[in-house]
Amino acid sequence: MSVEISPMILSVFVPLFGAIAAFVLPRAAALIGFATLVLTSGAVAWLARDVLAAGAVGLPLGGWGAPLGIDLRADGLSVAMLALTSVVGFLVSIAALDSLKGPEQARQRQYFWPLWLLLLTGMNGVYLSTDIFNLYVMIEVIALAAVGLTVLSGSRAALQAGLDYMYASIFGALLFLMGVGFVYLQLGRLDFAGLTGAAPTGALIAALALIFVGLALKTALFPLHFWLPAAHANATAPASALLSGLVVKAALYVVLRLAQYMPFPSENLLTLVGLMGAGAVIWGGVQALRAERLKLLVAWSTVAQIGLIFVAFARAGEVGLSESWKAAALLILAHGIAKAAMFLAAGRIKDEIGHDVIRDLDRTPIRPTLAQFTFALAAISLIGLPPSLGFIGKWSLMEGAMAAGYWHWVGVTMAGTLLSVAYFSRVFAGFLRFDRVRAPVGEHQGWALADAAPLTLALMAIGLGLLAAPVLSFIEIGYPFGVAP
Amino acid sequence: MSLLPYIAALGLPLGLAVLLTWAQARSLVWRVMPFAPLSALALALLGDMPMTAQAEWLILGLHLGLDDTSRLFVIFTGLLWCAAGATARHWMRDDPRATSFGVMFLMAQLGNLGLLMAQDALSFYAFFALMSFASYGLVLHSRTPQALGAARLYIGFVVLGELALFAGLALAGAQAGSFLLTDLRQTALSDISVALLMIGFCVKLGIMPLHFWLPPAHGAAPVPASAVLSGAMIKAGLFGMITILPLGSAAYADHGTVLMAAGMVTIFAALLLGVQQANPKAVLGFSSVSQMGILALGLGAGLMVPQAWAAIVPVLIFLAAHHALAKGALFLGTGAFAAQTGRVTRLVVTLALLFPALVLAGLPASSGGLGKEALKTALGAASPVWLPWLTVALSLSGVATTLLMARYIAMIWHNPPKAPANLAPEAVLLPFLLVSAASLALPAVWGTLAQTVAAPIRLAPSGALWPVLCGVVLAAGVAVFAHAQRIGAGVFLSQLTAPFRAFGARADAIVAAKRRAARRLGHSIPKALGETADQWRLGQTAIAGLIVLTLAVELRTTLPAETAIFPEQQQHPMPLQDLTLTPDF
Amino acid sequence: MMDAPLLPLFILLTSLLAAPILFALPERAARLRTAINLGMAALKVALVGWLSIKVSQGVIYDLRFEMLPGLEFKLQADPLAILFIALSAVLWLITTIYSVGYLEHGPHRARFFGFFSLCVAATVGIALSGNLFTFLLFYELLTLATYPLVIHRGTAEALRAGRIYLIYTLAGGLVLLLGTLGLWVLAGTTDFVPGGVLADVVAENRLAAQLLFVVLIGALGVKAALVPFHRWLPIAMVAPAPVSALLHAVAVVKAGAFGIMRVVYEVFGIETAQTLGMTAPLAALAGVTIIYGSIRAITQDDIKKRLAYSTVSQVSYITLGVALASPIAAVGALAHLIHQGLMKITMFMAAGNLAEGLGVKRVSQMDGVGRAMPGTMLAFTLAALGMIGLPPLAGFVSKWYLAQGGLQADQVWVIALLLGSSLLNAIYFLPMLHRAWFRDAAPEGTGAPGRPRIGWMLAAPPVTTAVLVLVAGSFANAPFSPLEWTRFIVAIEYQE
Amino acid sequence: MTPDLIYGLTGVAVFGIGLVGALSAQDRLRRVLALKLCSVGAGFLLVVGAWREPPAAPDPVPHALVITGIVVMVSATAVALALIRRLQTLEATDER
Repeated sequence: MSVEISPMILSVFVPLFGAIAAFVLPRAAALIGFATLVLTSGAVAWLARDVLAAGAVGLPLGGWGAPLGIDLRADGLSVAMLALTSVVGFLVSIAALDSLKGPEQARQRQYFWPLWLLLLTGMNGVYLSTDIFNLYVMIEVIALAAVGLTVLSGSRAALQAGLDYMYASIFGALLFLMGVGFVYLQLGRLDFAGLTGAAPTGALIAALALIFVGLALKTALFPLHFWLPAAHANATAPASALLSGLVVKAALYVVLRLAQYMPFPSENLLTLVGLMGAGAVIWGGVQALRAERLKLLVAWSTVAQIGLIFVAFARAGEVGLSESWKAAALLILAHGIAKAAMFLAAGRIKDEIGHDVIRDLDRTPIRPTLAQFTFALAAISLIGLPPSLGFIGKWSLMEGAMAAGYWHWVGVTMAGTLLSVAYFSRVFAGFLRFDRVRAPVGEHQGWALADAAPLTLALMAIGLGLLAAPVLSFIEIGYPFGVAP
Repeated sequence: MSLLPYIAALGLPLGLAVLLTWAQARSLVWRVMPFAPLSALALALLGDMPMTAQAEWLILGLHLGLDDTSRLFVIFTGLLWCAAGATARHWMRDDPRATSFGVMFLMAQLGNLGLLMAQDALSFYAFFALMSFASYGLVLHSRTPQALGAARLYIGFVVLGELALFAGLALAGAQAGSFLLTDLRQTALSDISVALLMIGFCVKLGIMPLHFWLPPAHGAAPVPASAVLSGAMIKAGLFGMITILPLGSAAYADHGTVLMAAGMVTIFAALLLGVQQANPKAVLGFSSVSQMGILALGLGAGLMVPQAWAAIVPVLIFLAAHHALAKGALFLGTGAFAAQTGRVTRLVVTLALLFPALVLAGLPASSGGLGKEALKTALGAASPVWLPWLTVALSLSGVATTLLMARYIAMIWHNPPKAPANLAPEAVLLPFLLVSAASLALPAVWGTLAQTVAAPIRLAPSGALWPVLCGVVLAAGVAVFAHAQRIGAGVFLSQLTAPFRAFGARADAIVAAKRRAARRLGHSIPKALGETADQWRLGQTAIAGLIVLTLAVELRTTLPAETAIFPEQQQHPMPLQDLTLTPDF
Repeated sequence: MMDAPLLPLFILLTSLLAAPILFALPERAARLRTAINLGMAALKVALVGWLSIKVSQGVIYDLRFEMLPGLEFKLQADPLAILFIALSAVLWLITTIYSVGYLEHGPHRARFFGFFSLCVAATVGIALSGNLFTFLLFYELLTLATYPLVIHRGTAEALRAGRIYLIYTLAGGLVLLLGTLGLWVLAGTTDFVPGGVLADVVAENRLAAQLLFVVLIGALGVKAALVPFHRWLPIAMVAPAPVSALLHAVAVVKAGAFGIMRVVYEVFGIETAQTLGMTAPLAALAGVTIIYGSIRAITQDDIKKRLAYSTVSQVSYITLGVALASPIAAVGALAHLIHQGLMKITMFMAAGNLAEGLGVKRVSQMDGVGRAMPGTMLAFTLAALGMIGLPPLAGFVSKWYLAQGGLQADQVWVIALLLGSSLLNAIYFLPMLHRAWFRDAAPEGTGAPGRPRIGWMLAAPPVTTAVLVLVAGSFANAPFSPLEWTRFIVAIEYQE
Repeated sequence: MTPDLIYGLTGVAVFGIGLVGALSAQDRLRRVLALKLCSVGAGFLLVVGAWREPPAAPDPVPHALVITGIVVMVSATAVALALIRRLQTLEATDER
């Protein structure tokens, strides 16, 4: 049997082999890492071309086929997620080169690449999976790699945070596994196709609820977010960028995907999800307002943003997900790019100034202008100011909510936006205040090539808003939610 | 018609004002300051009336023009500005703020001349505002606390007036559908717009109760400025009413009544307030207020009875010219007086001041007297109800003005205004004399000057002397009384009798001296008579004459006495009824 | 003549592209920065001139680009847009000269001019927006670009002000987003069309349309500083003088007023707005703002604060003129958009010169400054008298038209309002003029002794704009004057 | 009471015990062990679900799931234990 070289296979296995190679040859880890990334990105581009040409494409792995075999499938949404992962990953890697270059970071350098490539494997796997068990496995791969990245710095706070993350992750995995088992016991199938059209019996709903809670734990939906701020705040900058920009999105993607095939949840359930999202928006915002450190603030902002994405789910209402998933998908993309940029920028600021205490940002004469500018650009997208991608996402969210008459979700969105303005403006004030500095301010200090990656990401977050129409039409390829737009 | 003459007329003061800010040109500008209104004057004197010109692209469409009414205003206003400019040139020679004064002076002049030429509401308003605001600098010029206070009061009233004017014009424009003044005049404007316009103009005129700003402002401003403030600019209010309100075409009984009542009150209340002033220029200011009350009577009558307006308006114009020249002369004379250092020259100036003062008071055959009489005649056509009152008021205003003038003359000695140091006394005298002469000559030249509107003046009786006399007597009485109060009754009485005692003593001396001579005469005359009688045989002649006379009488008594040679004549005593009225003060 | 359909885009790009270049320039490359600044500003003026000629010839510019299905990024150059662009282009040039002089030795010039450029780009974008969605994009960009300018000094006070500014304007932007969405959901389009797009909706869903009106006007009212939302404006005064000048004359406040115009005329349509019964409350609100701003201005001792409250009051004239729903008042409102810009920028630049040259920042320190800085104070005086509404200055023309418009709409109270406002204007401006011209400087002067030395770059701009104030008023009826152009626009908006 | 129900309830009970332990335990190691207990409960449940009446063979798929779960749990536990150990070393150095 000849193994057909498919871009889907490549995009999962190339990173896997890269990870192994990078682990075995730590000296060449960076080189291997970049080669892997380039290859993977090429594969994703190839896949994107196929998808553009032919719509959704599928591939039965090893020739078994559903319901028992492992199928891979790619449509517009999954390719968009793959592309997000590739692009953000590539740029974060470039930033990591600079961030991890010091002699005291040799150990971090050694482990970063294998872990990151493993993470890439898991994520690409998630985006191409077509059955929930496969999803489970990939999610676990992601979880292990993510915990590794979290504790990369080796500091006590990072270890503690990583341990908490680990507990949450294990627990979430268990719930997911239970849910998967129950689904199987109910339906006898694990592939997405088998889930479609299943009668919503009580047991099945319970199973799905278990899966949802597990995913919520992994994606840190309020009130299950407890592990996230510490984990994201204490990791090194590139790791934080990956964790916050990409890892959380994998679980979100699974929720989105499952929502496509699951029986339609009742209105009350959706409202509950929305309330949790609203709670995240408010609580995350309030905590960000109180945060004392820059990275912690950014991490809390992630909690709030994830809540917003769940609000986007919740506003589906009677119209169903056939419309609202777009808002969610756009928000996921926007947040992925912008948050990665923001964490990298925050890391740059911390590197230049030597600390990231918000209150003391203005006490130093060192002003890493470009990094601050990048931070501000990313904040624009996260707040949802035009013309950023975040704005477009928020626009679709509010438009749908208004059309459906869900004014409370509109209110939540607006409150979240105001909160984000409030907490980000704390940071800007720190950037732009000068009267607490005795020494002359070095305006352009801190220009570095390292700023290029975050700046590119931030500019993408803004600029993609202008290209929202093509992006939208791309993720609609293959009609992931079955309804022609 | 081309806009050029107007550009020349209005551009001259504007150009000078701009030049004045340039340090090198300053002395030159001051030298030509008196001639700034010349081009406007020339336009008014030589142009063919009516003349209009328009520039649609300026502001909201600028219309300028002159007609028989406005050219008269331009003439006397321009003349006054000339004289004031001539005074200012010397008055401001060493003043540290001369430039600021000069700019404000010229800007006010520009506004004043411009508003007389304006033919549309907007440019009228623009020039009016320019004049009013520029005068602020004139009032404030000395920066003394009094000037500051006066200026604050002034600007407050100006703003009030401008606002009322703006509102009135806006409403009027909306009602007429046009901003041309000719259209406004022919539109029956609503009550509210007429009221607003009236308020706006009455502020400028100083009609009570809108007069508060006027006397302090006129008192505080430097002499040349107060001359134009009181002589020229105040007339803008009158001109505005004449040229904007639909007088003669629509009746506004209520407005007219109010205005006439206000005018009446103004005439006499200003007297009461004016005679208490110590500053001679403030006295003059109150006199202006009082005089404007007279104009208000005419305007009020015009508002009430449109038919009478045609007769009233020429008189009002004449009165305006009269007051402008006389009051201008008085203000300039105040300056001339202050500039004199010697007592004698001061006396001379005072004498010269008496002329415009009496003209203002309404000496018969002077412009004052003629004007008042003409106004009486014109008002006769207006309201029979009001007429007697108006007549009385007008007559008594003569008394009032005389009293104010007396007060003014007294105060000018008592409390002379300050003139700048190093002022050439004769330099400021000339403009004063010029305006005084113009004031005196006004009745004579009015006929040729005003042509079409001169008729009422030509036909007017010369007026009565008694109000002036009465005023003089009263003033004298008051002066004496005040004098007595000041120095105490006993001293006053002794002062009073001092002339008589002196006369007696003098007479005694004369008698004593002459007695001896008389005695000598008593001796020599009989002796000489005796000698002459002897010489001429007078004794015999006298006896012969007596005999003849006796015979004649004898004969007469024997003749019958039927016819009386001298019939008895009947005698009627002349009553002095008019003198029973005395002003109530 | 050459035809360039992308002309509006070029105009936008002149300042949008200048921004990153200016950001990237090192701090010491002052000459190059100035050259770019002035070159771009002059280029923009030229392009705007060209555009306005083309538009007056009837050429229609319409650039579209789909951002979301059915939702377009749309630039269009209609006469109303030209009015606003012309104002911003000319004043940008002048203010740029002024800022170069003002910040000659100050820190953070690269940042300043970058954001300055961005701010103008946003303003131009607002003017050129062909629909509410595009308007929203630039509206938010404007907020973001002005924030760093407001806090440019980097002091605690500046940051406090910036925070308040940001919260107000971003909240306003958020509400505008809500309103835009509402419009999109209700009408299915956000395009600006003379006569409005909501006529059909109003018939079916009156309440929704009314709510939409309130939301949109409320949102725009934040930037236009309508009364409950005006608090940020006086506080934002901590910004450097050229920023205040630009903020008050062209950019932020005007963007709000311009937006109100667009919304009332081209989203609702004046007839529809009247049918909804929303114009009268809006006019009343504008009236309250006019009086309130003036009253607050009286008690301010800080010159710039006084000017700021004056802006609160004056900008509402525009809203008032729009809300009166009379063509004549509309002419007044549009003309005031230009005239107020000219006058206020003059005053702010003059105030900046006083602070720079003499250290005078308070009204109570203004004694005798007219003698020390005659040119600057002459400009200030002209502008102040114009604000009071004296002819032949620009402010008079707009007030006059507003008054006539009030009468045309049978709203006689407008006259009283204008009078009251003029009176209050006089009350707070005349004392400043009095001090400047008619008082002698205090013996232990607040400023440096002798004549202050300010370069021509500071001295010339206010004088230039003051001359423009005079010219705009004096030649109001001439062709190509702002007034003539507004008449042209009003004919379109009222579809006459 | 069929056997599968008994086994099933037992599985649920074990899972519940583990859950309570994981949530309430303060000690890091205890928490890991509690989570392990959870996983055992979950596996138990699935295996029970795969049970069929004897002539029929049990369903193999849940078994495969359980085996995968065990593998995942083992690796996760390993990572968690490594972290705990490292933390304890760090704390020990800090305290000293």
